[in-house]
Amino acid sequence: MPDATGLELLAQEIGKDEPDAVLDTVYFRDRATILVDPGHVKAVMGQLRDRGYRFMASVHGVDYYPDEPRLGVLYELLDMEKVDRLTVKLRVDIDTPEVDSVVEVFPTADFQEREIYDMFGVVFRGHPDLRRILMPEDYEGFPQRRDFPVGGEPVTFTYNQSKIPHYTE
Amino acid sequence: MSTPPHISDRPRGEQGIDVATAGKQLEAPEEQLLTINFGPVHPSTHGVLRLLVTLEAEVVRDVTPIVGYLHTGIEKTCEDKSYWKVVPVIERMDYLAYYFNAMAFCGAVEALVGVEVPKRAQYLRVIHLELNRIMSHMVWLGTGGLELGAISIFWYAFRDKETLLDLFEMSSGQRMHTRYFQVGGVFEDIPPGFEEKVRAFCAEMPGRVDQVEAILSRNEIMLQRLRGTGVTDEQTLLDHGVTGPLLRAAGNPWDLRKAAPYSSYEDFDFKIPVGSVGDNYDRFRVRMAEVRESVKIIEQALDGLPEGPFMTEDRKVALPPRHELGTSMEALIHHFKLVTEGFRVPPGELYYAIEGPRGELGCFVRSDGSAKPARVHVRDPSFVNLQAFREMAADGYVADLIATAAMLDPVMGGVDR
Amino acid sequence: MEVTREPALEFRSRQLRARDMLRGDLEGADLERYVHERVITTTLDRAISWARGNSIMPATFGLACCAIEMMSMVASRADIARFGYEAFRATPRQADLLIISGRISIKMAPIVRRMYDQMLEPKWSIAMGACASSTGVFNNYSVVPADKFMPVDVHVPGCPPRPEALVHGVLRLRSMILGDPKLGWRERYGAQGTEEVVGPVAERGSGPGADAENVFGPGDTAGA
Amino acid sequence: MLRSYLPAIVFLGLGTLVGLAFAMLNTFLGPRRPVKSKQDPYECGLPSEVQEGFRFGISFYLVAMLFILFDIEVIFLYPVAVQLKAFGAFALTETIVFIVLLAVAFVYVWRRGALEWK
Repeated sequence: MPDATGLELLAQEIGKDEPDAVLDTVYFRDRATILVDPGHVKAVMGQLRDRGYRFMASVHGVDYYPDEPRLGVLYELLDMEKVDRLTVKLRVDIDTPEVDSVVEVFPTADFQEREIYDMFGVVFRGHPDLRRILMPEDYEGFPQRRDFPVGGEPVTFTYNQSKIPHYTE
Repeated sequence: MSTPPHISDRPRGEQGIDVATAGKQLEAPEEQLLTINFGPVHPSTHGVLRLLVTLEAEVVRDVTPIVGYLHTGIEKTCEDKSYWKVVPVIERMDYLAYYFNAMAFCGAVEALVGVEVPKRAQYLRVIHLELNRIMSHMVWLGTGGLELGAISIFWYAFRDKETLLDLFEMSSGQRMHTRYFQVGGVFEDIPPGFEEKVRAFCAEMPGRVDQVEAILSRNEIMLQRLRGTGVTDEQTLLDHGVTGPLLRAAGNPWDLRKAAPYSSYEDFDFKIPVGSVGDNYDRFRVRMAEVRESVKIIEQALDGLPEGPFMTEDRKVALPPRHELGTSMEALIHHFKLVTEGFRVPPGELYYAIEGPRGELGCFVRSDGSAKPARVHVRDPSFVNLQAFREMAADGYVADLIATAAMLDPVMGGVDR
Repeated sequence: MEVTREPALEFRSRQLRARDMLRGDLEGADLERYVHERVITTTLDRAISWARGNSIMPATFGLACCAIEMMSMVASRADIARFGYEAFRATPRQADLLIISGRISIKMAPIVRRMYDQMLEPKWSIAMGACASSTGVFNNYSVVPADKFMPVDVHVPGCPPRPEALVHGVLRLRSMILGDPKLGWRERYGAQGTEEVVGPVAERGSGPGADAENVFGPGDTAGA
Repeated sequence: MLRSYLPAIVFLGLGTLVGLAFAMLNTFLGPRRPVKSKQDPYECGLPSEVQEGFRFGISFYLVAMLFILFDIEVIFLYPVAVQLKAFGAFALTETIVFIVLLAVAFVYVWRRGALEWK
């Protein structure tokens, strides 16, 4: 893991080439996270790839419901030579969920970005084939958002048995 | 396609891609190309994987994996459960590697809470993880053999799988989805006869692998079907994020158990089987060699099994033992607190990765301080490995497509979550 | 509460009489009655249903974890070949039993229904596991129980059910096809009326559950 | 003269009878539940997009022809193999000539590369 000072140095180096790309660095449970501005994500990814983080393990979306820029996208990078993990995080507002796709830099992000679009509604500009991947293609709504109901059937008990239509109607 | 009335009223537009023109941009004349569904209900797709295949007579020109037919919304369900209730749900994700799912989640939460797992629990976890890896490889061998025409291999492989499920049943009470791993350690200590049974299994397993290798490894049909098909070089695999036996078959010895040892894997010495060419035959041999290595790990773990608690002493996370409830008041309070609401995890988020039977299985957990996780995401190796399927299967024969799908070993529960 | 047994002809006594008949010791009235019972009274329907019941061909239709236990059912320990059902057919055109082994997502439901429609007549279906019978652990936006969109004959409980449980389910289906379904536990032990779902007050009649009154107010799910 | 053919005729009649019976039995005894999607082509559970008039590649027919050719050759060998003792050395030489002829054809086909899949 890049320790706290290594993380700061890395952030400054990226800051030199890409002015105001790095918004914040977090060092939590000896894991390094860089908060990046959504506009510069492709450039930062390219730089990190040249610095040795050539493998991207995972891309996943998070809905930080109460606090404001609600949708987050996290990229888990891995440097196989130095066995070094780094998380790049960006926060996007829910009304304009637009981010550049990093498929050119890391082709592994193809399916995973489609899943984030399917589950959270974050649109990835420049993605070769941005369609729903897990839900049916004509499904409305983004299920993983916090305000989307878990859904499912109400369980039939004695008291609510008359209100629920018979199970197999 | 009008569906009968009592199907849910949601309109069923199945075809996102315009299937008629899917393969058109290729250079072959139109009427030669046939785009057909190698669909969700197919004996050799290992579950509900759908491959949209564009064929030119027998040669596969283009293949697009379409997934989602087993999407169960597990990550959404996890957000509705308290931490110790998430384990049974998350175990049903990749249903051949249930101990690995539980280990990834428990590892992430233990790192979040900062609880320290006792040495004996770590060794017990390693034993069950490696037994589960062998079981997963046996199911792959059985179903892979069916696809390559070696029907009898199914019965060889499932005979060993049954002994393994007996061991799981002995230690945890259930054959599959055993909920044996807890945050902070293991649910129960192993019963007295367990060690002898595992040693007996470890004694006969290499012989069983020799039997299978004697039948398959020099079998002319198997050599013709597997050697030289589905060849992919290491850099393409790395670009597509492929890890696990597929990457090791291409020559890159990347294995998280050696690279970033977790749960005291550094105490055991075992080798990482690595292929050279990166074709289906290497993948087959790498997995068979991995079974032998796992047996070695289990034997070393059994020899070095330390005494001591099988569960962390931190009562904030682990249920107190039963006899303590009768005497001490604090145990009763902790017990009540844990059973009703479950333990609270300080806010934070982190990603914890382990080496599953199909590649890097990572679990991202975000907690907002309450007793329920705010977000649980599992990076499933099969989901990422499927992206490289087009590079493996394009411009090969249909028979090689089936052999490559068998050697890729995708488990649809993990892919669709 | 005494248990209602099968009709008087115990299995052992039938075996002995068959042996006597084969040895030729059975004559006169006994022989007449034996021949009458064994040979003449089988109607065409019972003969056909006997043939159908013993020659079921399941469809290879694995969805999720229950498919692994379905495969173990075909493997050597809990062997379905003892009953002749191990010929798993890949296409619905040659299969007449659909074992829905796993959780059905809303994207897969029309395909399961289409697969069931395209099967041979007469066809049966088994909902294997909690996810196919009810939504099981995943009561959420994406899982549909099998009863919602297709007729299901046997529900096998378990998550995943043991291979022996599935074999028991298949044998229960076989006895249903043969025309004498095994008694459910309510009929066998005379426990009608203990159903936890009682009808609305008007239709309840006088059974034991008739006076059940709602402990929780409507809509109050605190207890659930 | 007809008597010596009687067994063959009876065998033929019984064969067709039993064959027809098994073919038609299901239509009489099986229940009828016509459903719209029952007649559609089965394509792994999805509605099929393949147009009816799709023409297969030529290489399929080539392989089919070669298979029929050499399969019939084997069928001719069965009766000879069963009655070899009765026919004696004459049948043996006759079969060898027959096999050599077809072997020449096989080598020609092999050299022309018809067996490899283009």
